[in-house]
Amino acid sequence: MNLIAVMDFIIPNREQTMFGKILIALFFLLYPFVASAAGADEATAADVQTHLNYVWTLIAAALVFFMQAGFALVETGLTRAKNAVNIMFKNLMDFCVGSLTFWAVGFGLMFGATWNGWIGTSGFFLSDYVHGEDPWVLAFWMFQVVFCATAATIVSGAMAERTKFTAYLIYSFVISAIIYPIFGSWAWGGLLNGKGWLENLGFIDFAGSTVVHSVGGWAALAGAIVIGPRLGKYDAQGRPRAIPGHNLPLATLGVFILWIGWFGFNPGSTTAGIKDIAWIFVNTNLAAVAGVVGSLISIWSLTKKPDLAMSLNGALAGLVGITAPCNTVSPTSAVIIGFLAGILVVFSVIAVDRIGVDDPVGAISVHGVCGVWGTLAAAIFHIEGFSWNQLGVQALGAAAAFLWTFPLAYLTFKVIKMTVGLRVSVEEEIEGLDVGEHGESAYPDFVLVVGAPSVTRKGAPHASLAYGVESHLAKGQVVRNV
Amino acid sequence: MNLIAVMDFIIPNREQTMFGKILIALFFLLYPFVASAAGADEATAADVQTHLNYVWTLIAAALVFFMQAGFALVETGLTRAKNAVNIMFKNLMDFCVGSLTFWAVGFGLMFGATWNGWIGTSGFFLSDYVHGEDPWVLAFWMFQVVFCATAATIVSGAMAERTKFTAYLIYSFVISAIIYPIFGSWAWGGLLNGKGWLENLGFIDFAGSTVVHSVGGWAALAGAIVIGPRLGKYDAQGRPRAIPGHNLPLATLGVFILWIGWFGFNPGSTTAGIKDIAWIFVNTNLAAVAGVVGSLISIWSLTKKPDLAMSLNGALAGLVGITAPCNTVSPTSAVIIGFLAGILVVFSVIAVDRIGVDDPVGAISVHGVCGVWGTLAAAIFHIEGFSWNQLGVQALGAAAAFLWTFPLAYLTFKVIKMTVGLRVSVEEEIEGLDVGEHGESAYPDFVLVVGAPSVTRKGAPHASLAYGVESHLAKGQVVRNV
Amino acid sequence: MNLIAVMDFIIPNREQTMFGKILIALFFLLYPFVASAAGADEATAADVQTHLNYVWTLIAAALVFFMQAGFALVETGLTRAKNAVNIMFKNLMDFCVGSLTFWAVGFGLMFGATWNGWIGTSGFFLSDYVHGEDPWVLAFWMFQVVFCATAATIVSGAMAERTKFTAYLIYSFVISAIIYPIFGSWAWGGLLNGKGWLENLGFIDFAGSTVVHSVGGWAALAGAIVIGPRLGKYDAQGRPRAIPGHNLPLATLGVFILWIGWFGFNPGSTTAGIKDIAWIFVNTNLAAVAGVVGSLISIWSLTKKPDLAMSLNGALAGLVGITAPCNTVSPTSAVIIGFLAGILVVFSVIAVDRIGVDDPVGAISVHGVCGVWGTLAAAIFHIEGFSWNQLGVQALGAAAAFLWTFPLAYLTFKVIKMTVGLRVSVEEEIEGLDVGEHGESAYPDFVLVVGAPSVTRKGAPHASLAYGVESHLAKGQVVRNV
Amino acid sequence: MVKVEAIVKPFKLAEVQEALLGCGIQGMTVAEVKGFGRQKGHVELYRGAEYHVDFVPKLHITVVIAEEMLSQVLEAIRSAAYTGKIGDGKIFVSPIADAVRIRTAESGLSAL
Amino acid sequence: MVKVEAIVKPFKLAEVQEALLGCGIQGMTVAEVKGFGRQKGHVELYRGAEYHVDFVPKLHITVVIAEEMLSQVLEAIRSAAYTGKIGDGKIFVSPIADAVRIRTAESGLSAL
Amino acid sequence: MVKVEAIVKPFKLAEVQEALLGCGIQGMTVAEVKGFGRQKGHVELYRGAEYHVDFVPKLHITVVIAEEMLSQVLEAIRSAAYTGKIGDGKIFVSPIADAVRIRTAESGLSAL
Ligand SMILES: Nc1ncnc2c1ncn2[C@@H]1O[C@H](COP(=O)(O)OP(=O)(O)O)[C@@H](O)[C@H]1O
Ligand SMILES: Nc1ncnc2c1ncn2[C@@H]1O[C@H](COP(=O)(O)OP(=O)(O)O)[C@@H](O)[C@H]1O
Ligand SMILES: Nc1ncnc2c1ncn2[C@@H]1O[C@H](COP(=O)(O)OP(=O)(O)O)[C@@H](O)[C@H]1O
Repeated sequence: MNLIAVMDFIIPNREQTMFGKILIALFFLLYPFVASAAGADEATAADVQTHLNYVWTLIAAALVFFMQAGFALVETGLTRAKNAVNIMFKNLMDFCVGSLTFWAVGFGLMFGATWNGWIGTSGFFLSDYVHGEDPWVLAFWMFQVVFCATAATIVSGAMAERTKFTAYLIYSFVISAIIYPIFGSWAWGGLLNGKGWLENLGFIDFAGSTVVHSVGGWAALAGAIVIGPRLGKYDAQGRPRAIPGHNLPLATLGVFILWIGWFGFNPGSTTAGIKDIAWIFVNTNLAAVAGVVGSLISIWSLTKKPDLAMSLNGALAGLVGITAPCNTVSPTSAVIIGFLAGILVVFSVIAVDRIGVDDPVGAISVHGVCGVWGTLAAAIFHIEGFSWNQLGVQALGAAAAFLWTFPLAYLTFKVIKMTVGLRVSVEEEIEGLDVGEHGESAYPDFVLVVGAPSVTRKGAPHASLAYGVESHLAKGQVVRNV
Repeated sequence: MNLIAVMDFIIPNREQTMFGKILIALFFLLYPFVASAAGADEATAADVQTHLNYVWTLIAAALVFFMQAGFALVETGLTRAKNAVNIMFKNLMDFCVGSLTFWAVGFGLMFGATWNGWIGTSGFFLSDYVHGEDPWVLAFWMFQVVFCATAATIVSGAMAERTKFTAYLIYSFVISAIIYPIFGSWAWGGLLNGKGWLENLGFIDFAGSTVVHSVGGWAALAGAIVIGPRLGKYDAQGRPRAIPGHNLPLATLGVFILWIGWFGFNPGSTTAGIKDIAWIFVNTNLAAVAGVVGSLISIWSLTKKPDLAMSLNGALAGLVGITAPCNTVSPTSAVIIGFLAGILVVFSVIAVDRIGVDDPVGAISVHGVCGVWGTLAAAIFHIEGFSWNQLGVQALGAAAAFLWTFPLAYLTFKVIKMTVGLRVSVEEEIEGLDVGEHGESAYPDFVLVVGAPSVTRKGAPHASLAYGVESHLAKGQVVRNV
Repeated sequence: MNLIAVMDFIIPNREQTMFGKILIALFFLLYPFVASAAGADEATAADVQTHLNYVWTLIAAALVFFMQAGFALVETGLTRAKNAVNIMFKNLMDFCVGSLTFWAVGFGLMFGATWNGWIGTSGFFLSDYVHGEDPWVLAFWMFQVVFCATAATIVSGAMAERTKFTAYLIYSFVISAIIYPIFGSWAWGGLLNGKGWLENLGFIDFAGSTVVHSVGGWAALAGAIVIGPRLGKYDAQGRPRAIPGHNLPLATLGVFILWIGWFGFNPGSTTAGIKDIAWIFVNTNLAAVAGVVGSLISIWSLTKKPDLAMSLNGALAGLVGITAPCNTVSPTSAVIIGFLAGILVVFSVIAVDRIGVDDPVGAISVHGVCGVWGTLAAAIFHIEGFSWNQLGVQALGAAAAFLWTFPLAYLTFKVIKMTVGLRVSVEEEIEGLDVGEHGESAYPDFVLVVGAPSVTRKGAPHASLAYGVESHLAKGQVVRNV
Repeated sequence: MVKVEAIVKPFKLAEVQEALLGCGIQGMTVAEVKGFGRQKGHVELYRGAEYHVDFVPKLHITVVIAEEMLSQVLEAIRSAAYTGKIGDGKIFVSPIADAVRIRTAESGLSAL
Repeated sequence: MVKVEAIVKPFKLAEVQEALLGCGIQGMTVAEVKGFGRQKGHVELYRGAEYHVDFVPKLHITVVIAEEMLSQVLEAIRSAAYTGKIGDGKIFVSPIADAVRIRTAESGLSAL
Repeated sequence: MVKVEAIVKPFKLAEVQEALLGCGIQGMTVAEVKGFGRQKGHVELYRGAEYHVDFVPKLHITVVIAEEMLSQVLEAIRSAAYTGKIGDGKIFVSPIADAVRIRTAESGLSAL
């Protein structure tokens, strides 16, 4: 440290003259600058904090990226073996299409200079970044792109086992380019540039119960409605029938992976390595475990069986529920929010099933419904007190998400249906999309149960009806030899 | 920087008056405060270090959380397909029950203000945390809760394929509320509040060979004894028979996940982002690889076959072994500790099997036995030299863990057995717990081998005996149609 | 803060004497030291940055470690069920053998004091580390050992389903002790000690397209050539036949895990928690997604089917391609590099297949070929401009990797073949290595397709020829009863 | 007594089952099999290389009945399993000398 | 020669095998099948929706024997597979015209 | 009509298939089974404990043919499935009373 030398020079030098005093004063005044100049690589504390923010944000982004694997596993595990390649592939592709689209278009629409709080207008193709200048926009993009991909991937589960591969690629583009980013700019645009209109109203959605999950959930709802239920999902009387998932260990692994991913999703939304993340971690975890318990108690009471698949949804419900309020509620509130989300998801899954919307993995309930719940909960359980005003804003935000997403997604799927086609042929659906779309089997070395002999409805008047085949055939579709 | 303005005001103002001098002095005196006020986000180095500690501790907690997935996979992979839902579910539930219990009760008993070093007495329901004040207790809780869950989840493997779901939920509550936290307070209470009696003696258990693993392992031993072996595990002469795990790729994935989780478990136990973690990382990794090599050599010598399932245990053995001494031994010692743990686990697994305790995944040997080994190794290989005294303390701690845990766990399982029942019915065990307990199959689309035709003992005098069915039936239990 | 007390003592004490002034001055002069002494744990900013570097480097190491699981899953998923234990086991063992070897030998050869830029000569058994002194060498070792293991593990995929277990252990030792570290010292030796000759020429390989991936890839090429194709891979006319992987969901999970691992691999190669990692993250991700898109478009055009297994290779191709240039190209360039890598890998996989080299997982193309591509791309797309000179150096480095690795690996495998034997017997290959080598089944509870009834060549003149059995039998090998 | 074995397309199981129940059949046994016949398999491409799938998944349904029910049962299976496309499958009829119900030791027709 | 086919509860395999070995049988062939019969399946609930499991897992054991062993074999299987519960299964006996041992080209009884 | 059932080593499937096609057979049905016979299983060690694998994987190939093709078909299967090692398997021949092609309702030989 050359400070000693400097002061040795100043102090014993002469009597305390005005000059000396000024020197001393100046020295100390400039000390922070001197120190940081002395050590350009011995960064200042502020620099190190900035670095820590980068490190934390990017590690969190990596964790959120991992959620793609989690979604892929959950969706694959909760559907049938004959469609496993297809679902894995869709989960891979929505991330790839989404990343490129968000890079080219979405990020600019979401975080560019805002046009009156309604849409971003700059920063396409990451043009905001200039080499050699501050790269924060890159760290921020990395974190945001994995969020965009999360919203996009939610839909694949709800439309699983019947959607054309190309149709899904087109949808992935639309949600990543338009649906997600524009809504996102309303609530989060201010994180980088000017604030969106929802932000200006004081809308709280810390990590995206609405922005990410509800948007994904309502797009899933639109998709599931437009494409219709899987063959055999409803019997002749329109009663839902269970179509069990083919690999529950993988689905469970998927939930564990999503859970750890959420430790990036929520605490990472600080985009800063600060003490708040402790709070957010604890809230996130407590809501998740309470969600499991809430859903387990519910389904156990309802059906007298502790159902793993439903309890997995409970974990995700708790996590979605705490996503908006994770930074503004107490741990005890987090337990309550998660627990109620766990109950909610069970009733919602059953209700969605009954009204004829076939969502194989429960995406609509987990992300759409519990996303709304979490958004409202941010007002209801606010640690600084409840206010009707805040609740109103929260409700407005949640409604806006629905009103923006559902019609647009519905339209998107309708247009896809009328053009390239949304659904595979009946024969392909029966045979499985893996062979039909990809010419590959997920498990070619295993003897698979075919014809669903272990899962068939006894005494249904006409099995063909029961499998929904006849009606489709009646429409003149030709069943290839199976 | 408003420092300039302040000094402009002070210095050129007038001659060096008493007032001026005091002003200057005050300014500098207050400078650190001013600086940190001026830049609330330009934290001091100490602040940034604190933030780094938070970030590191919480990332480590996330990694340790991930171990839940690892345990779930290892246990599922090493048992049979017909129980896969059940085992996955138990692994999920012990984390959920454990988290809530540790939040409500356990944390307070473990880390609350200590009553004479024997038990914590405050901080239940995270009541130590006051919103707006320092949230370290939350970061600390988050890290500790995943440790508690680790101890809890060890048991599920040892009691796999025969334990009632409700019984397991009750056990999960007991270990998280009482068994683990009270022992924990003896060894680790001082991490947050007053020291426990073992700590006061100088007991070394840096990351929990004893506190977490032995406690879990001895509870597993108690459980496996009380519940008895699986049907068919022993032949009429009482010789153990192998019941191969149904999915070794998943089990191997589980070990890799546990391994990465241990990079949170051991280095994270610093709860600080400091240089020591490098050492701990290296020791952890070297012990793990040496554990694999030790176990591979042992089993290969013994059975003439390189056995994957046993080598997986070897990795875990090495990791458990290095957990206590990871911060007090040299890398070379870590290799030796791990290698010996790998040998030890092989002999222990075979011995446990032979004495009639059926532990499907080797949990007792991996966690209980190698936990003791690691605890002793912390004295034997201490980098600052061996001392009999330290070894005595280590042995005392290991013994205390056994004497506290085993009887209490034994009692717990006995009480469960006498009340709600500990074991499923014979018919349910034969059919599998997935259908019996949960009405779900893990793999409904796959044709499964039933009746164990590929794994049957040739020439056993009476197969019914061999499968242990007759004796159970003789006790008047009715076998449902299978 | 006892500063107040100190100043209270100084200031109001007496008039501003010389002594008083000096005291004040000294106080402030020493303040930084006082502060840091007062808080030895209140480190300076530089200390905190160092700590952050440790934390980041070690977290990155943990992520790279996780790639071992990714490789294991990809390789297992893309091969047959009957060899799943064997492949998992090999992936475990190359990490274990590699870690110990790199600890004992490899690290010293790679990063020890260099002998004229050709080989390291010190630091074996981590002897560079002295307890109590700076442990950076440990953090650095931890990061480097997982890189070594990555290079080593690449080969297992290319030689899958036919290589003897012991032969593979020997190979693992050789690559970790000699092949990888010596080449590594040429390009990276200067990261710790004196620079290697390639470094001195200005060779750019930021995270190892050449050092890790090409070296692994060319060793894989040598191995695949020496061992020859799997039985049944080529028909009587020498045309390649597909042997589908048995578990595409696991393979896809493996790719997701590799992807997240690469977020440690590339950004972690800074070994410092600095802003650059943002750029590297973004480049890494964009190249990966572009790789998927490039390969999907290619294979879809070529075979009219969107092929998942090939698209997974595309992701890895993009990742390998961006590994060298990740810190020296723009995000847009990263997209181009990845996209072209994705195309390249498809043509390369097909070409390798056609020339009679049987690489079940595409390791040669992904790591060898795309490693070269990435190395050249570092010059072609350099953000500070293209230079023929740089391209020449890159080409030289890539060529050096081939010329060093291929002959040495070839020799290694030849020697193994002539001594302990490289390939299992025909009967063992037909029956599967799991039973033959390990006496274990990966999936004992599942009914497996045997005799490949679903994958057989129609109208092949002689099936025995088609399966390549006859020719082998002709050599006098005895087929055990199968 | 005769044994009727039908090789049918998997997705026809439920319909065949209904039809057999309609004939008064009380039991049947089903196995997963692979069939080769006029219905050819298909050529697939995996990672750019071809493979031929000769065998298609079929279900093998076995039902043992009294001889007098034969024509009724044949017709029931035939019409339930019918799609008119190649690969609809075959029905084979073979003699059964005796049947035993394990639970009761009944034999002959009453064992069915 | 006759073929004896037994449809039994899976967990009875080992006992049936013992019993057959006890009769001097040297070989048998076993397949995993699904059975439908008086032993009804069950209704399961998955995520709150019902599904009916009509088919229960069974093992199909085939053993070809000399006719004179028939009654002994029938009895052996019957008693080994017996639990007295519905679903214990059936044994079917049918004629075999010839048998060939591939390894030796022996035919008839000596091929067994 | 006769039914020919062959229990063969799995890796012989392709060769048997070729041989049958060579006889002019148009269809066959294959099932995965487990066989017990003179070819003994083996003792395995898993985690240090033994287990006996009594059953070895086999394929069960069924082909129904006109009686006049029988000897040709038997010989074709036999030579294709032959390795000369224990466990090569068996061929069983049994009568078939009738066959029906579901698609066309043809019966008898023309149904094959
Ligand atoms: N001769 C045969 N012996 C045994 N099984 C046969 C025979 N011929 C056909 N099969 C079975 O019947 C199925 C349908 O036969 P196929 O020739 O494809 O169509 P179709 O029944 O319309 O003539 C085949 O997949 C095969 O399982
Ligand atoms: N007529 C039949 N033809 C073929 N298999 C049958 C027939 N009846 C029953 N089975 C088989 O026998 C099994 C047991 O029959 P079931 O009626 O449930 O009980 P039980 O044998 O006690 O009368 C069924 O699951 C089915 O596999
Ligand atoms: N009596 C039998 N009844 C039914 N299947 C048999 C019989 N004997 C043997 N098999 C089947 O034939 C296979 C081969 O028989 P095995 O005795 O091992 O060899 P080999 O055919 O060379 O005499 C067995 O695995 C079994 O599937």
